[in-house]
Order: sequence, then structure tokens, then C-alpha cells
Amino acid sequence: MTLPFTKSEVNRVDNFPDLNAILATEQRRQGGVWKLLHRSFWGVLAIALLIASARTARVDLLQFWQRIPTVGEWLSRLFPPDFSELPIFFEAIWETLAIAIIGTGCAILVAVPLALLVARNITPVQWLATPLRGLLNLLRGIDTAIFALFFVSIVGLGPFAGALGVAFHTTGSMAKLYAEVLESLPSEPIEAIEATGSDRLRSFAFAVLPEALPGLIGISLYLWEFNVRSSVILGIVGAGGIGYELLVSLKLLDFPRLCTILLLILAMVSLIDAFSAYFRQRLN
Amino acid sequence: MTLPFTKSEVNRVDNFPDLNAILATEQRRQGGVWKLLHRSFWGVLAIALLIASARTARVDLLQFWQRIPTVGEWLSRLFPPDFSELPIFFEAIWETLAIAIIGTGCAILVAVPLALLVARNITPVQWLATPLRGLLNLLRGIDTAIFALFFVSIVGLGPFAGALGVAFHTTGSMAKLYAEVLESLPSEPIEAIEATGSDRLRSFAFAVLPEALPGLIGISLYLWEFNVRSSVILGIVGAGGIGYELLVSLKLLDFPRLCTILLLILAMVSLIDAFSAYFRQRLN
Amino acid sequence: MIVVENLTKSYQRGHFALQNLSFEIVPHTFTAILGASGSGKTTLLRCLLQLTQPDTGKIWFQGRNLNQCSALELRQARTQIAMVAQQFNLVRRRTALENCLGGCLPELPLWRCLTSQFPASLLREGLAALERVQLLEVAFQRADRLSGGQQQRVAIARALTQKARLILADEPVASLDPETAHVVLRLLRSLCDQEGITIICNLHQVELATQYSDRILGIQAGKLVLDVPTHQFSNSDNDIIYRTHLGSI
Amino acid sequence: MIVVENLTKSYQRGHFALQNLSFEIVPHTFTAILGASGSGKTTLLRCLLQLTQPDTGKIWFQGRNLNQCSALELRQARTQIAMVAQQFNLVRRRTALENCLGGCLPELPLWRCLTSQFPASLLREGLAALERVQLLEVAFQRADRLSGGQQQRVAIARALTQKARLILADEPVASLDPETAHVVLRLLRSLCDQEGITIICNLHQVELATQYSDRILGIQAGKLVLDVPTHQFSNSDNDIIYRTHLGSI
Amino acid sequence: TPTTTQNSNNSPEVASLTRLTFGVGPYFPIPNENRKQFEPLFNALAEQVNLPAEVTVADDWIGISEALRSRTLDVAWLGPWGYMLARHNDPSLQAIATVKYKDKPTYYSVLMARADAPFNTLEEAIAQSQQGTKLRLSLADVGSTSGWLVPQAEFKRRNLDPKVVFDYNEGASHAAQAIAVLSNQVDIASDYDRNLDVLTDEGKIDKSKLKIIWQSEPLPNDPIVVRGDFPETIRTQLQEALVNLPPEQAKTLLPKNYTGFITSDGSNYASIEQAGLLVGKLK
Ligand SMILES: Nc1ncnc2c1ncn2[C@@H]1O[C@H](COP(=O)(O)OP(=O)(O)OP(=O)(O)O)[C@@H](O)[C@H]1O
Ligand SMILES: Nc1ncnc2c1ncn2[C@@H]1O[C@H](COP(=O)(O)OP(=O)(O)OP(=O)(O)O)[C@@H](O)[C@H]1O
Ligand SMILES: [Mg+2]
Ligand SMILES: [Mg+2]
Repeated sequence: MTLPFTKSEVNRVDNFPDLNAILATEQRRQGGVWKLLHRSFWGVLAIALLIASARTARVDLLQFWQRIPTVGEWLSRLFPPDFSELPIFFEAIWETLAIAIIGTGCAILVAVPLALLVARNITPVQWLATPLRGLLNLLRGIDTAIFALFFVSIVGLGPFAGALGVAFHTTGSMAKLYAEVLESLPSEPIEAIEATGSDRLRSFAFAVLPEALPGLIGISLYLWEFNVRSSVILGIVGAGGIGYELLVSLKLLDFPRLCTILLLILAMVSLIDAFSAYFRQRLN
Repeated sequence: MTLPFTKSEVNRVDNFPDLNAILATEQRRQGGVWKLLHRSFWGVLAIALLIASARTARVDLLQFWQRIPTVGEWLSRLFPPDFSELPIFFEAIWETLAIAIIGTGCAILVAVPLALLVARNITPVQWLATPLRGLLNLLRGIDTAIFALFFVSIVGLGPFAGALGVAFHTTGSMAKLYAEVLESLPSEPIEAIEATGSDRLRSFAFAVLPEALPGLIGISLYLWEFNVRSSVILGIVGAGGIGYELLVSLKLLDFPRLCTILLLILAMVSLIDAFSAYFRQRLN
Repeated sequence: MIVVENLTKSYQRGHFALQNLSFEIVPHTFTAILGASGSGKTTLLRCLLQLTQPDTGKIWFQGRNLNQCSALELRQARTQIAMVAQQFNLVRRRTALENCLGGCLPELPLWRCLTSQFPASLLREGLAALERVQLLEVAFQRADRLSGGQQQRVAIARALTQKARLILADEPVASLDPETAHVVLRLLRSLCDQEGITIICNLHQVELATQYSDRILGIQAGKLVLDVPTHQFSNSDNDIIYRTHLGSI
Repeated sequence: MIVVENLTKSYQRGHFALQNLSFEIVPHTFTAILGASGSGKTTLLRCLLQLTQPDTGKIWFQGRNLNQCSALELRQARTQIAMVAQQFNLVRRRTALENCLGGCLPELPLWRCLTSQFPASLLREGLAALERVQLLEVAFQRADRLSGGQQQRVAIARALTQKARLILADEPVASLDPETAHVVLRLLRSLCDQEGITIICNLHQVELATQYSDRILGIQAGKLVLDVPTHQFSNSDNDIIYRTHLGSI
Repeated sequence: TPTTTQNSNNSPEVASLTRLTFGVGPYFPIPNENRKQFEPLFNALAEQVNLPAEVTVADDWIGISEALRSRTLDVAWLGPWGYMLARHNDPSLQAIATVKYKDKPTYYSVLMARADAPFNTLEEAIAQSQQGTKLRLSLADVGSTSGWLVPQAEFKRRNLDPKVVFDYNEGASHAAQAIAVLSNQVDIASDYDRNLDVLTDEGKIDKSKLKIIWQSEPLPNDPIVVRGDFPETIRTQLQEALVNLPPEQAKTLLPKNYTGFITSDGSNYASIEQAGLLVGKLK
């Protein structure tokens, strides 16, 4: 029996409880004015931050609108695409895909246990969750390029260093996003399985995995796709792939070439997206 | 009454139904051999892909293990960090944060309705979902840098172009991840609200939002953090921020400076993570 | 009020959850639907509201064909029909009171739904509905922290707040103790008698059905096997509904 | 079998969901717990299994103090206790049969849980349990596509498959039609009589409690107000459990 | 290192070398172009010492320098500034040769503007920028010798901060610099003389629409660098092979207009080192 207002209040009014009084009591309990102040403090802070950001970023919507018509001209420069280097691009795409597959694959292997340890609703060791979250922040905070460079001194220049860099950096993002999926699962079925005396791992395999799998697959493929797209930075260890080709075209202002690469990347992203959709649908 | 096996089968065995027969029937129905073939096809494909990737990425675990001991030396070069340029870095961080705030903020505004239209379980117009997914792929497939360069031709060099680039590119990722969160929500409460004759938007606001909010906030802050981290690329439109400083330190092989920047980024990532955790906890 | 013609629904090919159901519900009456577990009662109610798409058959509500009307018309019809789902389907992260207000969202501007700032008049209505199901005490408790029976009553209160002309209740007293169950059914009965609301109610306890309803429909394996006024309901009818089911054990 | 000493639990300061409960359950008996909606029955069962942490009080199961034992010991104790939850809590994306096997995971190697490749002997056991609750027909249907009563029976079958010494059933027949309810309670009764399994069962229908149980505990607003052998249960006892509750309407 | 102990030290090291790994930086903007252009030379070099070659093309000096330092790369073609940075990172690196372009071992860094710009020299430009509206200055990537280091050093020498004097931007690619000036995106941009010729040859720009407002002292061309602990004998063999590369072979092995190598011990890069020290990026 949980009473947000005192019992006497309910009894006093008997058959016609004073609903207004109840509402008022509840509002008082929630601390009306204080809460309002609290909220408006955050609101004002957010708005101030937004305005300051807009100033720093030199947002100028007027100019933006006025110059919108020039868009067409810019786009027209992309055409016609230049398909002459297509074989090279395909090779670059495959290299990028391969690095992303190895990197993301390793990241998945490490991220699953990490996510299990970090997700607040299923971690078996609460005290470990916080330091592990720190580790994840570390992995996320250090760029792929820096990891890659670091691994150059171990495995030398080349795609392997790139793949290792991808793996380490991605692990941080992946475990975080995985943990988020796991935390959003309904707790009852998991609890029901744990109530049978089953241990964490088995409960996870039996009750958590089937529910979470679509989400986990979605995230894994998203990060894979992301790694493919963002292979630019791996150029510094000699593992450029398609992202680097894109950057080069951009720097050379070679728009027809850029257009071809964009089309290829788009095709790849769409394929991965379709693949992800197909997979998740099959799980239903 | 759904019978995976024929009714006669149940009746025939009467009080002692032949459980083995039922199991066998079910296995037949699932198409034992065929399914096995199907599965092993995918399995073989996956393994082949993995091996091919490992070759392309020149994975060489032996060398990796042998040279692991050199790690310490590499790390030692990062110390001591060089704090002399701290004020410059703080300015750069703020610039990056500002660009990311504006960019991510705009992306959120656009991504929410897009995600609503794209999430398969709540979209009101199924036929629109597929083309919109294509649009999202497009936004995701085109790199921040390219969008930024594109906007340079509209608003000139500077952080505004960078913020616009961030906004456009992030919209794609955000709407996709949002949609994934929305799709993983239990459908019953949403359905219950729709059964009262309420329209999509109100059902969303009432039944979807409270459940999805922690996930949406987590993703938004993750992408904000991501945009902060990845501001490297904005250097090319003259909106460098901390990411560009990092790249410069790398290019000049200035490790103590690099270390300081890494520490700053780490602090920032941890702060955003803590902020996210605090927010999500308050929602519970 | 509502007319069902040849309603058929099958989830899996060859197995009918509902088969060729036809009946008509007269306004201002209390109809109880009886049937064994898995006989298709929930499916029937869901089909009436078009939450499950029937395979064939027509459903008329107040002269409007719900199968073929536009989305807008369907929404309008649904505001007139309240549903108490078997699994309650409350929004877990909202309080009991807020969940009650879920019944009258169409009246509210969007920003109020978004910010959860509901007008006091509506809150009072919600509280009044909660009071009718004896839940004032937990009005401000989150729905996922309520006991099973409390959740069920919040779902009923939500239906009350909706002020519909027709209430479809799917086993509304399954999780309630006998006293509270009588309170709830008395409430539904009085809504029917005094406010002229039509009620269709799935029930498992035959005594409750005979005590409160005007008419009893019996469903067995998806077929309508019984349709009698309550005062004519006999023990043999009881057998008709549940017997063959038992025979297959 | 199980001894409860001064069990107290409050979710919100000052309001007790359970207050100072003490009782002892003798092995091989069938105990029914009665109480109004919201009186604390579910909380009590959950506290017994340590799914909800009691504030104070001790719980002994087979001579082991469940409040203070290690995680491993708790897991071992839990394998001996099966729970049928009020909301069923099935894994939605698994079939009814797979859900049954959820009761015997500790016996399985991890890879079988991961790949859902369960041994045939176990599958047969699961099917046998489903047959006892008359669900063979939907054994291979996903849990979220079952009707309410079918889900409830799957939860019961899961408890059967667990082969526990003690079954805690939280309103196990709430969503079942009268015939099926009797089948299920007869089943529980026979488990108790023939296999010596101890049963604690929350119920709402007093007739069912008097018909099947050996002993009746009455809970009212978190306090134990009644503890009598079933044959001594009288109408006045009924009033004790539900009366004051009605008085507060 | 004393030459007397060389042989006894080297033989096991030489034996442990199973292949020669070569690295080359972003000399040509297109990655595949880089590989195509440099692979023949490296293959020929490796053949001289009877070892197989493995060539990696990276788009920055960073990776190469790290690989040299960790001894996972043997020989690299670096830029002058990249060489100085790498040697700063690992002093045991050694330059063994400097490449000749049209027979000259040097080139120039330039600052250019549109031909119709109202200033003709850097001084005038600075003066104009300090008085009226700021001129837009674009320097190249910080890893670039001619596009970033040398102009930066020049400003430092004049005690100016380009970020204050100009509307400053850095990080552009060499290929884009001239185009940016011509398309009026910037007023002044840095580049090196050879690149302007190449762009003109390819028909990408019209050189007559540009003017040079500043030119540096002659800068040493790119060095060939070997890692520390590299076997002395092989190093000498490589050096000899490079320096003695016949011009007709150079035509087939080297990119267009490169004519061979002169020997180097790193001392000809002192001016670069000074520039680095001046801008404060070397210590
Ligand atoms: N989504 C679904 N997919 C497949 N089969 C379903 C689905 N929903 C229900 N069924 C099947 O249809 C039949 C009728 O289900 P329904 O939920 O209508 O039964 P019910 O009469 O409400 O039973 P109960 O009293 O147990 O709630 C059952 O056999 C059930 O397994
Ligand atoms: N997680 C929770 N947080 C706060 N209060 C809770 C929580 N769970 C239950 N309660 C409250 O504790 C009281 C007892 O709940 P409990 O679920 O034990 O009742 P019950 O006897 O099982 O009722 P029912 O027959 O309706 O299922 C109720 O008033 C309920 O609102
Ligand atoms: Mg039902
Ligand atoms: Mg309960």
C-alpha cells in the first residue's frame, strides 16, 4: 500500500475524495517550484550553450538561404562520373572491406563479453562496471589512426596494422552500443531464467541473446559499414582503401572521380543496409 | 488451434502420444537436411570471407606476439605530456564542441521524424520507408568532409560549413540508429494507445517516447561524442578544432603534445559518458 | 452497434483461430464471451478493433464498415471503442494516472503529450476513474511497479477515461481477487445500465458471466457454438462450450 | 522445507508491502496463499526466491539461509525451487517447447544454450510437460504468439521441467478457463501427493483454494492475518482476508 | 661507428635480412600512381643486393617514420621535412642519397597570387593585409616542406604570425593550391616550382594567370633514407647503386624528369633542420 498522500486525507473525504487536494499534494510532493527552478536552470543552460555554439560555429542562416541556388552548379560538376579507374576502385573497396571485416570481427569478439560486464542490468560484478566503462572510453577516445601507428611499430606498415587499429578503436564503440541494447531489454524473462538457478552465461545465451540479437546485428553491421566508410585515416599506415581514394579525389578537386567513388560507397552502404535488414527479418 | 503435425497423429496415440514422432515430424517440417545445407552454405561463405580478408589484411599473429614486448617503449615516448599549449587546446576543444553541438542538434531535429517514418513497427506509410532508407544510406555514405566541402561553396570556408557537414552526415547515422531503437520496443503498449483512436504522433509522444528516451539519448550523446572525436576531417574546411590539432601533432611526430591532446579528448569522452549515464539514470 | 459477418481468421494455413463467426451486438447490452483457453476470444476482440486483420468477413460499427474505411475513419471509430487488453499493455514508464489519460489523447494538443503536462481537468477525470477501480492510492506509482491486479485495474480505468460507447474487455478480472472482481464487474454493469455503454467481455468464470451479462456467446475452437440470453444459459450450454475441449485431453 | 522469519519488505518508505511475516512450510504439502489485489502475495513469493531483496527477516530453505548464502549456493537452492510468475515472463522469441527447457539450463553445456541445439531426451521431457498442461499442439509456436492462457501453461510446464522440490506458483490459473484450471490444479495436487513436491500457490478463487490446498495463508495489506489448515477454513476467515479491504472503498 | 668492427658485426645481421622493405610517401597524389612510379626503382635496388623487395605506399610520413624507427621498414623515400621529423624521432636514421630533378638536387618553395593581384611581392602583400582587409593565405599540409615549413619559417624570420596577419588556412593539398588561387578562393597560396610546371603540363592551370610573389632559397630534393642498425655493407651497396644509376635507366625506373641521385650523408638538409627549429617544431 503506497500512499503519496496521507491516509487520513483519503479517509476524510470518504466517498468523494477531494481529487484536487490529491493533485495538489502530489505536486507539492514533487516539489513544484523547486523542480521548476531546477528544470529552467537546465533549460537556460542548454539554450545558452546552443547560442554560444552557434556563434562559435559562425552560423549564418541568411547567407545560407541566399546562396542555396548555387547548389545546382556544384552538383553539376560531379557529372559525368569517371569510370576509367573502376578496377582500381574495386580493389580498394575489397581491401577496405577486408580490413573492416577483420577489425570489426575482432572487435565483436571482445565487445560481447565487455558489454556483458558493463551493461548495468546484467553485469555480474557491479564494481567492475565502472573501471571497464573507463576502459571503453579510453578505446573510443583514442583514434584509429593512433592505434594504427602504435601497431606499425609492432607489425610494420600495411593493412594488418590498420586492421588492428580498427579493431581496438571499434571495440570501445561497439561495447558501448551493445551495452545500450542490453540495458534496454525487458528484465522479466531474464530474471525468470535466473530464478531457475541458471548462471549468468546460460541465462544470457537462453533469454538475452534471442531478444537482443537483431539489435546487436544491426549495430555490428552499422559499425562495419562505418569502418568501411572511414578508412581514410588508414592511409597513413599504407592501408588506404576506398576512403583514401575519396580523400585524394577531394583534395585534387577531381569531381568526376569523386562521383564514381561516392556511387560505389553508396552501393556498398546500401548493400550492407539491405543485408542487415534481411538478417534481422530472418530472425523474426 | 495450430497443429504442426496432423490431428490424427495426436489422437491415434491418445493418452501416450509418441513424443519422438512429434519431434521427428517437426524436424521434417523445418526441413532438416535442406536447412542444414542452407546453414552450412552461409557458414562456409562466412569462413571463406574471413580467410580471404585475413589474407588481404596480411594478418600475421606470430609476428604480432613476438614483437609485443616493444610496446612499453612506444608508450614511454608519450611522457611527459607537454602542457604548454593548453589554452590553445581548450579553445580548439570548445570550437569542436560547438560545431558538434550545432551539427548534432540539427541532425537530431531531422533524424527523429525520419526515424519515425523509417522504423518498420511504427511507420505510418510503409511504402515511404524504403526510399527514405535509401536517403539515409546516401547521407551516411557521403562523408562529413564531402558535405563540408560542398557547403564551403555555399557559405565559404569556416566552421559553419563544418557544422553543416556534420549535421548532414550525422543525420543518416542517427536516423538509422534511432530507428533501430524504435524497432526494438515492445509493440503492445503502442498498439494499446493506437487502439484508442489516437494518431501516430500522439501515440509516439505518449507510449513510444518514454520507453525509447534512454536509448535515444544514449545514441545522441554517442554521436555527439563521435562528432567531437572525429573533427579531424574538418580541418580541410578551416574548422579544425581539437581533431586537427591531434592530426598536426601526429604529423609532426610530437608525442608529448599528442599525449596532452589525447588526455583532453579522453577527459571529454569520459565526461560525455558520465553525462549520458546521469541523464539515463534520471529517467528511471 | 456492432455487426460481425462471417468473420474468419487463421494465423497459420489450415488452422483457423476464428471460423465464420456472425453475430450482432445490440446497443446498451452486456455480452459475455466464454470459451476455453486458446479458443479465439482474444483474436475476436482484436479483430473487432482491427488490431488483427481478419482474413475474410465484415465488421460494421455504427453503420461503418471497419474493414474498408479509411485510416481516419478507423481512428474515429476507435475513439468510440475502448479495449482492456488481456496483458494490460500499460506504458511501463508512466504512472498509473498518466496511463489512464492514454485514453483521451485525441483531445490533447501534441505538446502536452510530449511534455507530459496534462490539464488538471483531465487529471481529475483520470483520478476519478482510478477511484472507481479502487486505485487512488497508487495513482502516482509507475505502471511497472504495480501488482498484477493493480495493472489490470489501471487498464480498466484507462478504458473508463476514454468515455467510449463500446468497451471490449478481455478477461478484465482474471488477476483480481473475488471481491475486487465483483466491484469491477458491478462497475461495468452500471456503466451499461446507467450510461448506456455497450460491453463485450471475455470471461473465464461462468458464474460471473451468468451473474452480470445479458447475453452469452460461446466460442469453441474458433467457432461460435453458443449464443443465448443469459437467463436461458444452462449447464448443458456449459458443456457445449468446454466439453469437446475436454474430450481431446 | 522453507521457514520464513519476520520477513519485512517496503518499496517506499513508511509503506510496507510485507510486514513481519513468519511461517513454516512443511514438505510435501500444498499451501494456498489468499489475499486481495495488492496485498503482497507476489512480493512474498519473490522474496522467498530472493528475486526481491527483503528488508529484514530470514528465509531458510532446506536448512540454508538464503539471505546470507553465497551466489553459488543461492543458485543451487534456486535449482530446487521453480517459480511460475504472474506475468509468465516467457522468452518471447523462443518456442513454447524451448521455453520449457529454460527450466533445466544448469544441466546443459553452454554451446547448446547458444545454438539452441537441445538434446532429444530433454526435448522429450519438455514435450511431456507440455502434454500435461495440454499444449502439445502449440509446442513449436513462438511464445509471443500464444494466447494468454497458453502462455500461462507454458510457464507452468517450464516449472515442471525444472524438476524442483518446491514450486512457487503465482496465480497459475488466472488466465485459464474453469476446466483447464482444474486440470492444472489437479496436476499440481498430484505432484504434491505422488512425487512429494511442495507447492505454494497464490490464488484468487477461494473455492479452488479450499478444494486443492492443505493449508491456507491469508495476507492482508502485507500482514499475515490467517494461517489455517484448509479443512478448518470458514466463511468468517474469508471475511478476515478480504473484509477490511472492502471497508476502505 | 668505427669501420673496423663492421664486418664481424654485420654478417649475422645481413644473414637475418630475408627481404628489403621499402616505403614511399605521398609523392604523387594518387596512391596507385605512387606505387606504379616507385616500385621499379625499389625492385631494381633490391635486385642489386639479391634480396626480394616489398613496397608499401603510405599517404603520410608519419607511418613511414614510425616503421623506420621500429625497424619494420628498411628503406624509405621521404620528403625533406619528413626526413627531418623522422630523424628527430629516431636519430639513427641515415640519408644515403638525394634525388635529382632535371639534373638538379634542389628546388624552390614559392608563394603565388593571381596575376592581376594588386601586390607584387610578399612585403606588399603583408603591408596590404595589415592595413586593409585581410588577404586569404593558404598553406599546405603541415607535413609539406615547401608548402608549409619553408613559408612558415619565412614568416617567423620576419617576426610575423601568419594567423594574425592573414586570413589563414592550412592543410590544403598541393594540387589544390594553384586552383584555389585561380578560382579566387584564396589570395595567396604556397607551392613548389616543379608542381606548377607539372600542373601546367597537364593542362590543369594556366601559369600565365599566376604570379610568384616570393621564392625561397634552394631546398634539397627528397632523400632516400635507411633505418638505424641497417647492415653497413648493404647500405653502401644501395648507395652506390643509387648514385651510379645510369641516366637512361633512370628514365625507365624513376618518375618523369627525375634523372638520378647524388650521394648524401644528411648534411645537405641542414637548412631544413634550421627552418624546423625556427618554427619551433624541432627541439
Ligand atoms: N500472433 C499469433 N500467431 C499465431 N498464432 C496465434 C497468434 N495469436 C494467437 N494465436 C493462436 O490462435 C489461437 C487463439 O488464440 P486467442 O489468443 O484468440 O485465444 P483465447 O481464446 O484468447 O485464449 P486465452 O483464454 O488463453 O487467452 C491459439 O491457438 C493461439 O495459439
Ligand atoms: N517494484 C515495486 N515498486 C514499488 N512498489 C511495488 C513494487 N512492486 C509491488 N509494489 C507494491 O507493493 C504492493 C504489493 O504488491 P504485490 O505485487 O505483492 O501484490 P499482489 O498481492 O501480488 O497483488 P495482485 O493480486 O494484484 O497481483 C502493491 O501495493 C504494489 O503497488
Ligand atoms: Mg485471450
Ligand atoms: Mg501478484
